[in-house]
Amino acid sequence: MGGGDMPELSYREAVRDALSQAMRRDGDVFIMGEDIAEMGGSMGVTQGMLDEFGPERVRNTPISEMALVGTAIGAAIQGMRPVAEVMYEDFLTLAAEQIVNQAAKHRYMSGGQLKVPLTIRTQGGAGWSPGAQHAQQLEAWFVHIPGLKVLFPSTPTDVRGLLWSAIYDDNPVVFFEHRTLYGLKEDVPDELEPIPIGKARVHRDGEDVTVIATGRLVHESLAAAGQAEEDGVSVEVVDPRTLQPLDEETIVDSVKKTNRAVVAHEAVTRMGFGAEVAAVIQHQAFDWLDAPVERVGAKFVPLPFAPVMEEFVVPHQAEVYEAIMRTVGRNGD
Amino acid sequence: MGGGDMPELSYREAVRDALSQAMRRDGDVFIMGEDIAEMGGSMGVTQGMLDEFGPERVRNTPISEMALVGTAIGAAIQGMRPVAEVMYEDFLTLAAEQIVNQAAKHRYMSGGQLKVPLTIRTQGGAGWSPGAQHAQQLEAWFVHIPGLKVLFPSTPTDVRGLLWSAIYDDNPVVFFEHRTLYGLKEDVPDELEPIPIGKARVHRDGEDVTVIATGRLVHESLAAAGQAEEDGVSVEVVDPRTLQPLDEETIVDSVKKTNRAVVAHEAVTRMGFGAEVAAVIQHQAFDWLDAPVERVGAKFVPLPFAPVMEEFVVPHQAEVYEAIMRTVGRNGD
Amino acid sequence: MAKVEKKGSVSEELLREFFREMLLIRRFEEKVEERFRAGELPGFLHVAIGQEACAVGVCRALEEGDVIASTHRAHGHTLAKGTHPNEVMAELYGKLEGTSHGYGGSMHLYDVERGNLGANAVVGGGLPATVGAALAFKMRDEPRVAVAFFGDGATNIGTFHESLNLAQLWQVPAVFVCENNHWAESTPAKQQLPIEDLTERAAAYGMPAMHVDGQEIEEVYASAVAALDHARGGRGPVFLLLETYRLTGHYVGDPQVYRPKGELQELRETQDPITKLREKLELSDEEFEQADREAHELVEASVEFAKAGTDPRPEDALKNLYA
Amino acid sequence: MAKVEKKGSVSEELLREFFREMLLIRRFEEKVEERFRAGELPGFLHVAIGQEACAVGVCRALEEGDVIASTHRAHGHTLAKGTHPNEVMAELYGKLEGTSHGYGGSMHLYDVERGNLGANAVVGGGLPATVGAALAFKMRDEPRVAVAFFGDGATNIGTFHESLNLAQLWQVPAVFVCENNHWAESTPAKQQLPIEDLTERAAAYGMPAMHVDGQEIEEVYASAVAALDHARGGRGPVFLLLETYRLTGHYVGDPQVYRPKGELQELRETQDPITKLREKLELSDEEFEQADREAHELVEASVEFAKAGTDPRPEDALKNLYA
Ligand SMILES: Cc1ncc(C[n+]2csc(CCOP(=O)(O)OP(=O)(O)O)c2C)c(N)n1
Ligand SMILES: Cc1ncc(C[n+]2csc(CCOP(=O)(O)OP(=O)(O)O)c2C)c(N)n1
Ligand SMILES: [Mg+2]
Ligand SMILES: [Mg+2]
Repeated sequence: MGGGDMPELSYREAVRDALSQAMRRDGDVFIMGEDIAEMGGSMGVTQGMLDEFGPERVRNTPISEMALVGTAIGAAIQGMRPVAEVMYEDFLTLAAEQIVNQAAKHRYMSGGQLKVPLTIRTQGGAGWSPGAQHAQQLEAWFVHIPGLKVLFPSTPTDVRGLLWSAIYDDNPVVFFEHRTLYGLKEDVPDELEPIPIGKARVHRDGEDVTVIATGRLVHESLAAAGQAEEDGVSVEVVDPRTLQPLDEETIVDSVKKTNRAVVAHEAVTRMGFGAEVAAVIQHQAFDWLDAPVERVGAKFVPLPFAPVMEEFVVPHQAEVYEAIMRTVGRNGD
Repeated sequence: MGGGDMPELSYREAVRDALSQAMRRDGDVFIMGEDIAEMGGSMGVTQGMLDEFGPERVRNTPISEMALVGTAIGAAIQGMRPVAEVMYEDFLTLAAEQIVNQAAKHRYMSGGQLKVPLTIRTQGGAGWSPGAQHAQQLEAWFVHIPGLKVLFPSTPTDVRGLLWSAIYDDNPVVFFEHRTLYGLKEDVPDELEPIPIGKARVHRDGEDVTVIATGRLVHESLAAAGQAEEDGVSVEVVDPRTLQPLDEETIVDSVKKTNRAVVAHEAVTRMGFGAEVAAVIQHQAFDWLDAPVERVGAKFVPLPFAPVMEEFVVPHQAEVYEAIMRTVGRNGD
Repeated sequence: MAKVEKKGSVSEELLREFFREMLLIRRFEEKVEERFRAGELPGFLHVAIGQEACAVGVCRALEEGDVIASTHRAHGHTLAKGTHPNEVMAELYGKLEGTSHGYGGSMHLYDVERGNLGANAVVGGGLPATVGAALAFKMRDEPRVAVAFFGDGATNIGTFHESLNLAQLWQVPAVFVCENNHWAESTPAKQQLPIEDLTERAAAYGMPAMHVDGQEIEEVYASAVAALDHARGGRGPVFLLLETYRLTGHYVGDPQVYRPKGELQELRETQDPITKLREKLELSDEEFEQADREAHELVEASVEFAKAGTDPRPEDALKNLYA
Repeated sequence: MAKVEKKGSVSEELLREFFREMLLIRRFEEKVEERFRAGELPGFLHVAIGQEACAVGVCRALEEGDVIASTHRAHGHTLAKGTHPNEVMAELYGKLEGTSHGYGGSMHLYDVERGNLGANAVVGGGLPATVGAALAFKMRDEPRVAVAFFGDGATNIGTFHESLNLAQLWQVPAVFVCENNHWAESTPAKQQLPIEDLTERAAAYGMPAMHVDGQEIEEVYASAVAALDHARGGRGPVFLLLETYRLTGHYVGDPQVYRPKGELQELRETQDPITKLREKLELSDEEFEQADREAHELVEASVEFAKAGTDPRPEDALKNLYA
């Protein structure tokens, strides 16, 4: 954990590493959240950190999401750099007032007198049958709120570098992690390299279709791209990583090259982040598009419990693959 | 109020009329909210209702949006038809957990055992310099949540007929009113006619561009359409009225006729409802579109206080007009 | 502040029934742990081993028409409220025969017909609806009571505060049952509660409170009867605080690294409500074994029932969203 | 629960200063009402006429480095915390010279340099940040206190509950100043509060409380000094309950149809903190008029300053969003 050689880190370890390195470097950084201390968080992300940093800087809070986020806002305004963990992103709904009306607006409402260098980490996602109140993906909500930044990294390297940037950003950042990615491992550079907020990552170059995917769907999309390649379809996969600010340029340039686009995320399709991306693409690359932008997302229901139903509701490789093929299929008409 | 001849009703009176008629007809309907009793609501919508229906059915609540909405949920499950008023839609953020995780999901999580015939009325909007915490438009959030219906009527007739349908719908409905419309008057039919949820209204027929607008922007769009007509551009104006479920057919058919579309609302453009509409249109009417779908919405900031800035941030007739002209302008290229 | 007093005692016959029910819940939850370890059960599971007297004591005090709202730790409440073990187990296996037809899972057990308005996976999430149900009863002049179960941890969340305030203000027939098991997940009292006596949280709303040993079912039952009576009689809500113990992890599979060494062992020896009742009833080994056998049989049968149950079709997921 | 005791008395000279300050606030707010009626002021305005002793008594007890968070009813707090009337008035006129540069308005008066962390238009919205500021002070070992103002109505919202709980649990240097003016908008105590003594709400968190006549500035000041002392000394937060009266409508322009006839008249005669202090100080008419003239002059000047101020350019709206 931290220090020494680290050829391979899991997504979980990468989050922990960014937190720990920032806390080692900087007394203003601290973490707070429910069950993050002795237990190391419901997902084990902060395991061991209490031992290293003590209970003042690894703060267990009572179950009170509003106060937990709001307290972090107050500390941030006083120059600390708190990282508040909201255990499941479904519970962002409990802190929504503080995030939307307070954190996002203080700077603006004061005419620029203060800043709110706050990071709110949260996680969620389907895949473990947690049921409807522990699995929805709500990133789209926060993209709609001026004053926030919204990050959603999908790999160990990205999550480490972006969390670092979030902590040191002077604005409130809502930082989404995906539960099923915590075990994902990857070689990462020895030195933690901050990743600039607002830069998309092109995971794979391609010529025929661009898939813009976030979170778990990045991996499903890469698999779908591999599958499509066998059919002779060359797929470019772009992960915006930062949903707000959005790297429109990378996305639009890619589509101008491929002339086709698929947007994929786990959240419900309707009013999901893909709607925004599709709207941007059709606007900025209108004359380049050879097919409508396809959207891949969850079906319009809450997450059901039974695994067969849950599996059916959220998208996987197959749905992305089919969407890819629909966009190229239009050529044939 | 209610009864007798009523050639003309204001939007405010129309809301009151729907509530009152339902309460007269049906003992299960009651209203609750902050300051709705003696004061008649912060917007005067429920004035006089305490006198007619008494404090049991016109319930002032303490300042506690979570409990207010949640209590209504519980009463609804027991077969009442409560109408809960959340004074400003900014405060929906305080009740978000109850709306999103409870009201929207109870029926589904129980496998269909119960229903939640609840209406949550709220209002908001710019135009009176209320500042950043009393003016944002958040309808897009709720469109993203399966299990909810989302309504946003723009005229006295629509608000009356749709509120009636919301009250008698067996699902939770989030019902948005726009503050600047309360004084708007219109002749309405003597008899309250329920308006089906899920049916868009075509306000004006046109041949060259379709403007899909909601709330205050319906009126700005009608004005912009008139202006465009003077330039020889024929504009069709469609108000979805129901954002969820969405009448995609009416919208898409219109665009297939006009080959151009503008989406307009007061909410922030990014991740606003217009993103969804644009995504739907570009998908379903791809081969018909002669220009990208233009989006008109608020600039990406909270609502500033100073009137000159507020005015600049939210869209008006001019922005819709310009968007219309951009879509037809492309013909000339 | 109004006083609510317990009255009467509980017949031995009734206590024996309670015993069988508590034992059934215990065996059911032990089976859940076992089937989880065997990899058969998806989702997040929380058992209430050690808290059986709370579930049974309160639910047996209810009358026809009363309703409950439960929490993430819902199996006991659900069984005690009358749902058959088959249906609960089938739900945990995600089957159509489950009490929520496979849509809910362990944290969303509903049985509306039997007055179970559902378990809630959001801490405090079910409290406002309990107030609302009670409000409906009051507005319609029905002699029914709505009961919310929740934990000590839940008394920290805003929903709790707003709900109790409203309930007391409107004098609705509700009973708020706080099962204080001294832990909220990994968080002990001293890290979440600046007071020791949680009845002070009811006093903040002028709500009468009762403070009871939740491991003694006779106490629980008698207080619940009194609290329900009070509420049903139009005298407003009651806060019923039950001191209890979670004789297991927070969730099934929890290594409990946060628990002081020895605590669990000691509590299991001194605070098991089933042992306590067994001793009080002076059950012979034979009597115990018979009850145990019956419980095991019911539980085994429930597993068989569940496994033989019908998996939903994937596209069933699109049903049951709108009425 | 720890006891917090008031000590000492206030010099007459200081009281005279308080008087001038309270009078300035009164005249300022009367001017706001007047300019609103003249159609010059946009937005939603709430004046605190009748509550001046709370604002001045608390803010004058603060030390350099202490911070406050205010509410929708913020003019008095802001002036008492040291922002010049010119800047407050300019904000109400939406000018760049305003204390929030025209971005905030009456409900969002900020003056961070002077320790005013901002007025909040969401009831209870500023409480958690107050706890957070206090936490930062504590973590950095700075002898500073964070103070939240809020009303009786705010004690009903979840944010209040969660914030006080956390503050007490973590023993942060915060003072929670509840101005109980007996109304929340149009809602009287009996429609929102099931208890009479709001200090019971602090007891629910084990937080020491002080209960004071908010119309007697000497009382307010002395208790605030004691409360701040307690918090600054590392002994944790204090709940300071001030009984006060809103001698006007909820918002400027409020016809107050909900107020019992005669209430306002009677309160204005018996509960005006400025009259009370004037009588206590036995100010001569001459002394009073001099103070009044000075207040009027400052207020008039502030209106002139505001009107002569710079309107933001429309596109300034795009600034100040991100740091
Ligand atoms: C609002 C919310 N925050 C956090 C959680 C995660 N969580 C689930 S159970 C639990 C602890 C609950 O403690 P308590 O209320 O005492 O009930 P117990 O588990 O002890 O039965 C937590 C923090 C949640 N489900 N809901
Ligand atoms: C969360 C929230 N709900 C409702 C409102 C509308 N509102 C503004 S002030 C007010 C009354 C506040 O009462 P109190 O806290 O006693 O303060 P006072 O106005 O008496 O100073 C209400 C309901 C709001 N601003 N915020
Ligand atoms: Mg507990
Ligand atoms: Mg008040």
